[in-house]
Amino acid sequence: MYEIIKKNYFGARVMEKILEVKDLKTYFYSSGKEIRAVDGVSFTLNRGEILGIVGESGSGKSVTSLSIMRLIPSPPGKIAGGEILFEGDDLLKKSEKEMRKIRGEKISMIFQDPMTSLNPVFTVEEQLLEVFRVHKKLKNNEAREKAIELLRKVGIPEAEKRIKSYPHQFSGGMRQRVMIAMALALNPTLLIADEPTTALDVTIQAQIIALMKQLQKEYGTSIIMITHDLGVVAEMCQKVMVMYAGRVVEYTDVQALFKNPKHPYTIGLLNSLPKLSEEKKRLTPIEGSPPDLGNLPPGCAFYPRCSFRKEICSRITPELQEMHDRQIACHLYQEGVNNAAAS
Amino acid sequence: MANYILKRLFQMIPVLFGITFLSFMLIHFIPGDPVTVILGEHASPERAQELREQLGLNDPLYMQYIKFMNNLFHGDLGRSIITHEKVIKEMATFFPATVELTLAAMFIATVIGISAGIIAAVKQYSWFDNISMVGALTGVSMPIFWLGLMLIYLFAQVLGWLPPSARISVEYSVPTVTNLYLIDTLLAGDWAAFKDALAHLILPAVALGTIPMSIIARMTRSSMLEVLRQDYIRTARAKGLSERLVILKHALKNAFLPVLTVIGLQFGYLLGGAVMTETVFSWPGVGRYIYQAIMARDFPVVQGSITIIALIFVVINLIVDILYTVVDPRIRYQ
Amino acid sequence: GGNTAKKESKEPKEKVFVFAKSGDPVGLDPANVTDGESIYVTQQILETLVKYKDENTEIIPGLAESWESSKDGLTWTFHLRKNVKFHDGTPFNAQAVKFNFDRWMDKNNPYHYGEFEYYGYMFGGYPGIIKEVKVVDDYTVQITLNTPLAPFLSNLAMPSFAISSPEAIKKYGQDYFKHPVGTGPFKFVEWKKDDRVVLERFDEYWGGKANFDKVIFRTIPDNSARLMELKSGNIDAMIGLNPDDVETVKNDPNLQLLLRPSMNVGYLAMNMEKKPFDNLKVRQAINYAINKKALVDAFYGGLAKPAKNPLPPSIWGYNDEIQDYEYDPAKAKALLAEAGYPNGFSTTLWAMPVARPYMPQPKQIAEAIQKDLEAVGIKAKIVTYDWATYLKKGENGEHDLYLLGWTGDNGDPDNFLYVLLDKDNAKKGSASNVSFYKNDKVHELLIKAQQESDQNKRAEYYKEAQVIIHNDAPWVPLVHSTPPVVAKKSVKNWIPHPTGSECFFKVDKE
Amino acid sequence: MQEKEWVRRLFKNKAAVVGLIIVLLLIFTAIFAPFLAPYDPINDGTLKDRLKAPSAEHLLGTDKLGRDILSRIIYGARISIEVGVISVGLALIIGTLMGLLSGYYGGFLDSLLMRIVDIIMAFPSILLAIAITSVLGPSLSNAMIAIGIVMVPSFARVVRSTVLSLKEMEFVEAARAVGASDFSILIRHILPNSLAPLIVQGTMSIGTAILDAAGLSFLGLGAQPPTPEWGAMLVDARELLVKAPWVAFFPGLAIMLNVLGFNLLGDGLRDALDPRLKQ
Amino acid sequence: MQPLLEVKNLKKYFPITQGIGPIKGKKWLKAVDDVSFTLYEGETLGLVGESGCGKSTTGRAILRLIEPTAGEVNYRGENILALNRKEMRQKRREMQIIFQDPFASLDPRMTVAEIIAEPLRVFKYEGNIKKRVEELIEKVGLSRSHRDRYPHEFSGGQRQRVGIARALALNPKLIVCDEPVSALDVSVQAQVINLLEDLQKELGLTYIFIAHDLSVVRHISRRVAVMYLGKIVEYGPAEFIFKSPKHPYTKALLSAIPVPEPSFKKEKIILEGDVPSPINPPNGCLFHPRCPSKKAVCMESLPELYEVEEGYRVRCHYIRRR
Ligand SMILES: Nc1ncnc2c1ncn2[C@@H]1O[C@H](COP(=O)(O)OP(=O)(O)OP(=O)(O)O)[C@@H](O)[C@H]1O
Ligand SMILES: Nc1ncnc2c1ncn2[C@@H]1O[C@H](COP(=O)(O)OP(=O)(O)OP(=O)(O)O)[C@@H](O)[C@H]1O
Ligand SMILES: [Mg+2]
Ligand SMILES: [Mg+2]
Repeated sequence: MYEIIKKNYFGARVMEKILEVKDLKTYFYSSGKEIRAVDGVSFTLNRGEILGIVGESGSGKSVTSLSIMRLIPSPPGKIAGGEILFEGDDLLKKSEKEMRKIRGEKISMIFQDPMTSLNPVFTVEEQLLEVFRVHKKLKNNEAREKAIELLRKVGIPEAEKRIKSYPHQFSGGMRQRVMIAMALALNPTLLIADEPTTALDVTIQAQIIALMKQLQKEYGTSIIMITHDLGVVAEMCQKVMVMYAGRVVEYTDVQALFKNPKHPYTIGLLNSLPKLSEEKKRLTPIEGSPPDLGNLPPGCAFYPRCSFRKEICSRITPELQEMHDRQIACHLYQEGVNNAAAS
Repeated sequence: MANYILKRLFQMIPVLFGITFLSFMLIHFIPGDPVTVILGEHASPERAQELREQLGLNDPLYMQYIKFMNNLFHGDLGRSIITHEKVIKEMATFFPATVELTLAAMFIATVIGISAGIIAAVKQYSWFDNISMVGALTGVSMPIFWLGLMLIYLFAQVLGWLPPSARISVEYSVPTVTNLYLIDTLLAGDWAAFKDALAHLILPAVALGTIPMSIIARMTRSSMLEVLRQDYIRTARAKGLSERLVILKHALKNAFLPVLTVIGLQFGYLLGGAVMTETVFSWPGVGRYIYQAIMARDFPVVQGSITIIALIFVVINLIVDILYTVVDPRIRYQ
Repeated sequence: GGNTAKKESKEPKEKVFVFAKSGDPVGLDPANVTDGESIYVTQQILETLVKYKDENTEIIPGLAESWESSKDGLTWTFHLRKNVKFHDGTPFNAQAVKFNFDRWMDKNNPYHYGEFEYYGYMFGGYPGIIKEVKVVDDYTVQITLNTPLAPFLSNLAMPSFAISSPEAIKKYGQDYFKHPVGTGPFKFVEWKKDDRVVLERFDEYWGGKANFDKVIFRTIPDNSARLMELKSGNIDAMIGLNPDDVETVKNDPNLQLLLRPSMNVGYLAMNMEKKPFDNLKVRQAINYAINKKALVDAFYGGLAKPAKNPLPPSIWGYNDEIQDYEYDPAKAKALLAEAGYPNGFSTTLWAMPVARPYMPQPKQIAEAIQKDLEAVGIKAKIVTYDWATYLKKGENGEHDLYLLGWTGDNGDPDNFLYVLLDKDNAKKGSASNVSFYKNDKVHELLIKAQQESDQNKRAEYYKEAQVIIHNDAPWVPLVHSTPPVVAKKSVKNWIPHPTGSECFFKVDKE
Repeated sequence: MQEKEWVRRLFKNKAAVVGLIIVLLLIFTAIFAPFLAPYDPINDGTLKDRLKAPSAEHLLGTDKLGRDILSRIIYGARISIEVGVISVGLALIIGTLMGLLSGYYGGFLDSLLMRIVDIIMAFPSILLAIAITSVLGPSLSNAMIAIGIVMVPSFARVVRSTVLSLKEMEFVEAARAVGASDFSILIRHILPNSLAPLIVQGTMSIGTAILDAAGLSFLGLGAQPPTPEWGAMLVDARELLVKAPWVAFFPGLAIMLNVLGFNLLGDGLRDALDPRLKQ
Repeated sequence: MQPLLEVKNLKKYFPITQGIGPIKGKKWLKAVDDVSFTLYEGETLGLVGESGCGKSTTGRAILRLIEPTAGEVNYRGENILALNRKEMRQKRREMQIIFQDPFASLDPRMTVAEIIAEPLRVFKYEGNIKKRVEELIEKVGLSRSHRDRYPHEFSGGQRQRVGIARALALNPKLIVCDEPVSALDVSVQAQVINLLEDLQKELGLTYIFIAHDLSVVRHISRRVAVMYLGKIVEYGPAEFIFKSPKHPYTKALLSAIPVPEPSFKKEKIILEGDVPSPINPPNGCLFHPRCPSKKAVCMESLPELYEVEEGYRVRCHYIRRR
C-alpha cells in the first residue's frame, strides 16, 4: 500500500481516502436465476487519484459504478451486501433523499454512449441548468452564465450560441464534452466515467482523454475510469483494478500491472493485444470465451480458460489477497502470500 | 419546421386524391346498376333517369370524377336521394353532436389512459399495474355497442343515475351558438342545463372512450417503460434529480411521442365508433346519420359523409404530426 | 344575457308537453305523407274542413261550420268558419280551400310536387272523382263529384286533407314540407332532424288557447329507451310501448296506460306479381304456416287479437263468419307440394325498421315468421330499409313478402278495403295495395259500396268482398292491436283516437 | 430462435396461458357445438318460451323467439372462428404480399403500395368496413370481405417494416454475398424472420375481426337472422333491456371473452417470440 | 505477376434527397470517391479510417453488394463490374465477406449447419453437403456437436467463427473482412485474428481487412490504405506507414492511439474539430480544417495521390512540395 501512496502522481501529501468500497455485492434476479454481477468487490480511492477498472464485457464494471451511485435498477437488481464509504459515510445506509443530494453534486458520472445519455427533447442549456437549479437553487440567469463558462472550458466553441442547441445537433465528441461539463458542473469530489471514449473515433477519443486529464489536474477530482482499453488505462490512471466475472482479480498501480502482470487473466489480456510498437509476431489469445454469469462454474471463474490452472482452482474460489505491491485473487500466489506472511 | 410541415402537406396530396377517388368509386363498386340498387327495379324511368343524372352516371368515368372533384372543391358533396338536402348541410347540423361526443370521449381516454399508463409503468409489476393492464386489455376487447348497452342497463335502468339517450333533456332549451351543448349551456349561464347536458354526455362518452383509453394506457405504459430504460434517464438520476422530476419531465416528454401518434389514430377510431355509440344512445350525430343513410341506401350521403370524415381524420393526423415536431426537436431541425 | 337567461329559468316554467315516438316525420306537408309519424305532428298544426269526434270517427264541423249535399250526392257545399287565420297571418277562406284542392287533384298544378298518395287512394286518382272545386263566396266552397262517394265526408276529415296556407306553399315551394303553416292550435317552430319537432301555441287560434305553451315531438327510435325517458320524467307521454313492458307500466304508480281503440290491421302482404306468390296454393300455404296466435301472445303483451280479415272487427261491415286458416304446418307443406314446391323455396321477407302501432316489434315478428316459414321449407331472408325507403320500395312492388299494417283514417270500411286491396291502388310507384291484388269482382263490389249511401247495403258488399279476399289470400292478416299510449299520471284529458293520432288541443297536465 | 424456447416462455406467461385456454376453448366449442349445445340454435324453442330468464332448463335464458341463448352462443363460436380465419386470412395473404414486395423492392412499387395503404388507413376502419358492406350489400360474407380489406394495411405495414429492418441486416447481405437469389432470400430469410410479428399481428387481428364483425352484425350489415352470430344476437337487445337483460349480456360477454383471449394470446406471443426482433 | 484484384477509381455516391415534393434537390454523398489499389494473391490489405469514411462501402462495392457508381474492379484481370447478374453470382464463389456484427450477420432462425450450408446449396455443391459442413465447422475451431445449434446459443467469438466458416464454404480466393474483430472482447479478438491468419496460410487466401483499430491492422496487413472522407489519403506497405507516416492525418491517427505501456511517453498530436460529414465535404484538401500543418494551397485544391516511392502514395500537397 505504501508504495502506491508514494507514487501518487500529484504528490498529495496526505493520503485522504475518498471512497472505500468493502465487499460490495450486487445481484440481479432474472428468470429465476441469481446473477452475481458484482460479487465481493473491494477497493479504495484517494483524493485526486484516477482508478482504472478494466475487464471483459459483462464482468461487472458498470454495475460496480452504478452501485456506488445507488442507481441499480431494482427490480431486478439488488445490492446484496458490503459497504460503500464515501468521505467516511456509508452510502448504502443513506436515504434516497440524501443520496439525491450526493448525486450530481459530490459524485457525478459520465456514461459510455454520449449519443443516448443526453435527453433528446431538451436543449443542452436546460439539461445543464437543471444541475444548478436542483443542487444550488440558483436562478436561471446566474446558472446560465456558469453553464456557458463550463461549456467554454470543455472546449465548445461559441458556447453562448450552442447552449441553445439540442443534443442531436452536436457531434458525438461534442456531446461527450457536454456530458463532462455537466458532470463537473458542481466540482464533484468523485467522477465516475464509464467507458467515456469507447463510442468515439480514435482522434476524438484522444481529444476527450486530453480534456479529462487537464480538467482533473485543474479540479483535483478523483476519477474512476472504466474502460476495456488497456491503452487508456496506461495513459490516464494511477491505479488499476482488473475484474473478471464480477470479482476483482488483480488490483495494483499502473506501472506494476503493465510491467509485471501476475494474475493469469491479466497476463493473457496483455499478451493477446496486438501492439503497435512491437514487431509482428503471433498473438497468444486466451482460449475459450468469457463466462456466463448466470451459470458460473464452482471455484475460480477463470479456471476453464486459465493456462496455469491447478486442481484446487476448480473447487475453491480464490480470495483477494494482499501481496507486496498489489492485491490478487489467484491460487498461484496464495502460497506465496501465506509464505510471505509467515516469514 | 416549416419545411417539415410543407413536406407533410405535399405527402398528403396523393392521399387526399386517393381518399376522394376511393369515395368517388364507392358508388361504382355497387354490384349491378347503382340506380337499380338505390331505387329498386320498378322505379319509373323518369326517376331513374333523374337519379342517373344526379349521380352523373351518364358521363364517362373520368368526367364524373372531374365533376366530383370540382364539386368537392366547392364544398358540394352531393345531395341526399331521400331528403334532397345537400349532404354538407345535413352533416353540418349533425356534426356538433359528434364533435362533442368525440372530444368528451377523447378527454376521458387521454386523461385516464395517460395517468394510468404512467403509474403502471413507474410501478411495474405492482397490483396497480396488473389490474390496470388487465383492465385495459379487457377494454380493447369489448364490443362498444355491448358496453353501451351494459352502461345503459346499469346506470340508467338499474341505478337510474344517468339518462340513457339524447343530448339534453327537453325541458332545457339553450340558444344555439356552437351547438356544442356543454359550451352553449355555459355561454347561456344555465348551470342546470349544463349539468343535464353533461349527464347525457357521460355514458356515451365512456362507451366510446373505453377502447381508446385502454389503447392509450397500454401505449403510455410500454412507451414509458421503454424510455425509463434509456441512458438519459440514468443521466437524469445521476444528476440527483428527484424521481418525480425524472419521470414527469425527462421521461414523460419522450414517452409522450408515440402516445401522441396513437391519440391521433384513435380519433379515427372514435369517428368510426361513433356510428355504433350514437345508434345505441340515440345520439343525434353524424354516426347515426350515416347509419340511417346506409339503411336507406342513400349512397350519396354515405359517400359524402365518409369523404368528410376521412378528410377530417387526415387533417387530425397532420395536426398530430405537427404537434410531434413541437415536442420532438429532432424532427423540427431536420 | 347570462343574467336574463338565469332569471328565465327561475320564473315559472312554460308549460311544455313532450311526446315521444319512434320515428321522425317523413315530411310535414300533410297532403304528401302517409305515415302516422308525420301525421301526428301535422294534426297539431293543420286542420281539415270536417273533423272526427274526440272518441270515434263520427263527423263534426272543423274549418267548415256546416255543409250540405245535393240529392244525387254529387254536389257538396261547405260554409266556412270566419275569422280564422293561418299561422302566417293570412286569412283562411274559400280561395285557400280551392287552392289546396287544386294542388292535390291536378297533376299539372305548379304546386303538385310529390306523390300526394292519399288523395289518389281516397278519391280514385288525379283528379279522380272530384270534378271541380268552386269558390262561391269568400266563405262558401262547392265541391262537385263525378260519382257519388259514400265516405266522402269521412275522407275529408282525414288529416291528409288539412288546409295549408296558400301563401306559405307559394313561399316555400319544394321546401314546404319543412315549413308547414296551418290554422291549428299549435304552430310549427323547428324540426331538428331525427331529434325533435317543436311546436308553439298559436295564440290566435279560433277555438281558444291550447293548454300547452309548447308541444315537443321527440324521436326516440328505441322503445325501451323511450320508456326509460318517460320513467325518468324527461318526456310526458309516448307511444310505441314494448309489449314486453306493458306489465312494467301497469305497475308503475307514476304512469298511466291509455288504450287506443283498435282500428287497425297488421298484415303480411304477398307480392302477387312475383313468383311464386302468383300461385294461390302458395299463398294459402303461407297462411297455414304462420302461427298468428303465438305471435299475438308473444309480441303484443295481451293488447291484440289475431286477425282473419283485413278489416278490424270494430268497424261495421266486418265479416265474422269467415273461418280463418288455422295454424297447420303439415297442410302448408302439402299445399306447397301441390303448388310444385315440395322442398319449399327461397324468398325475402321485408320487415319494417320502426315500431308501428299495429306491430311494435316488426323485426322480431319477422324473425318469428321467418322461423315459421323455415319450418315448412321456405327460406326467407329478412330485408329492411329505413322507413321512408321501405314504404317507397313497397309502393314500387320490389318486395316478396312484406310486413305492413294500416290504421284506419276515417272509420269507413272503404278506407281499409279500397285503399289496401283494390286494383285501383295497385299501381306501381304509388301502390297502397302492396300485394298487388287485382280482383275485378272485389273492385266491382268496392266501387258499388262507395256509391251506395245505405250503410246496410254497403256492409253487405263489404262482407262479400271479404269472402273473396279470404279465398284469394293476398295477405296473411296477422293482428288487430290495441295500441297503448303511455303518459305520466299528471297528464289529463287525453282521449286516444282510434285513427291513431289526435290533436293535443285539449290535453293538459297538472 | 429455437422453437422450444418461445413455447417455454409463452407457458411461463400466465396471461398468455389464460388467453390460449380461451382460444382453445373457443375452437373446441366450435368443433363440438352439436354435442355441447343442449338445443338447436335456430329451430328449437317456441314463442311460448320467449324471454325466459336463466334457469336450469335454459342456463343463459331464452331469446325473443324462445331459442336457447346458450346453444346459440355455442354455435356462434363457429361463426366467430369462420369470421376470424377468413377475414384475417384474406388480410394476411394480401397484406403480407404487399409488405414483402414493398419492403424488399422499395422504390416506385413501395411508394405505390404504401400510398394505397395510406389511403385505406385514412378512413376510420370501422367506418370503411361499414361503407364497404353497405355497398356490397349486407351479409356475413360481405362483412368478412370488408373486414379483410380494412385489415390489409396493418399486415402490409408490419411486414414491410420488418422486411425493411431485416433487409438491412447483415445476414441478408451475407446471403446475397454467397449468391442467393432475391426469391430465395425472401423465402428463406426474410419471411421466416417476419413470422413472429405476423403471428402476433394475426392473433390480435382475429380478435379485432370478431369484434368488427359483431359490430357490423349489430348494425344489421353482417350476419342475418336467424344466424346465431354473437353481434347479431344483440340486434334487438336494446328493446329488451328492461325485460330481458340477459339477452344482451351473455352474447356480448362471449364476444368480450374471446376477443380478450386472442388479445392475451397475442400479447403473450409478442413477448415470447423473438424479443430481439421486437421494435 | 498478375494482381488478384485491381481496384481502379472506384466510386460510390449515395443520392440524398433534400427539399420537398416537386422542388426536390438531389445531392450526392460521396461515400467512396476515387479509390484505387492493387492486391496480390495471399496478401492482406488493411483499410483503416474513422467511422463513416467509407471503409465498409468500399468493401461492399468491390463485391457488388452495392452497385458502385463508377470505376473498375478487376478480378484476375476481368472487370467484374461489367458482369451481368448471373455471371456475377458465379463470381461470388471466389469472393466472400465476413461481417463485423456477429449477432446481425447470422440468421437467427437457422442452425449453424444450415447457415454454413447455404452457399453450398446456392451453388448446387456436388459433394456431400453434410460432410463439407462438418469439415468447415472443425476447420474454424468449433466442434461437430455445434452443428444443430442456433446462433444465439453461441458467444460472440464462436459466432464469428460460424461467419468465417460460411465465407470459406465455397473455397473463395478473396475475403473482405469488415471489422471482424471490432465487436469482440480483447481476449477473444486474438483468437479470431489467429484463426484468420492460419486460414490465410493454409488456403492461400487474400484479405481486405477493414478495421479502425490500427494495432490490429498493423498486425495482420502487408499493405495499408488509410481513408478519410471517402478518399485514400495514404497507401503503402504497413512497415513504412506505421514507422514513419507521411500524411498528417495518419500521423495524428497513430499518435492518438493509447498505448498500453505506462512508461511509453510520446508526443501526441491532438486534432482539432470533428470528423466532417461526407455530405458537405470541405473544399480543397479534405483534411485541411483539422490539419495542424495546413497551407493556403490546402484550402484551394484537392491534392492528388502522389507516389512517394514505388507502391507508396500519399495525398498531401505538403509531401510534393518537399
Ligand atoms: N438490469 C440488469 N438486469 C439483469 N442483469 C444485469 C442488469 N444489468 C447488468 N446485468 C448483469 O450484470 C453483469 C455485469 O454487467 P456490467 O454492465 O457491469 O458489465 P460491464 O463490465 O460494464 O460490461 P461492458 O464492458 O459490456 O459494459 C452482466 O452479466 C449483466 O448480465
Ligand atoms: N445505403 C446508404 N445510403 C446512404 N448513405 C450511406 C449508405 N451506406 C453508407 N452511407 C454513408 O456513406 C458513408 C460511408 O459509410 P461506411 O459504412 O462505408 O463507413 P465506414 O467507414 O464503414 O464506417 P464505420 O467505421 O462506422 O463502419 C457514411 O457517411 C454513411 O453514412
Ligand atoms: Mg459497462
Ligand atoms: Mg463500416
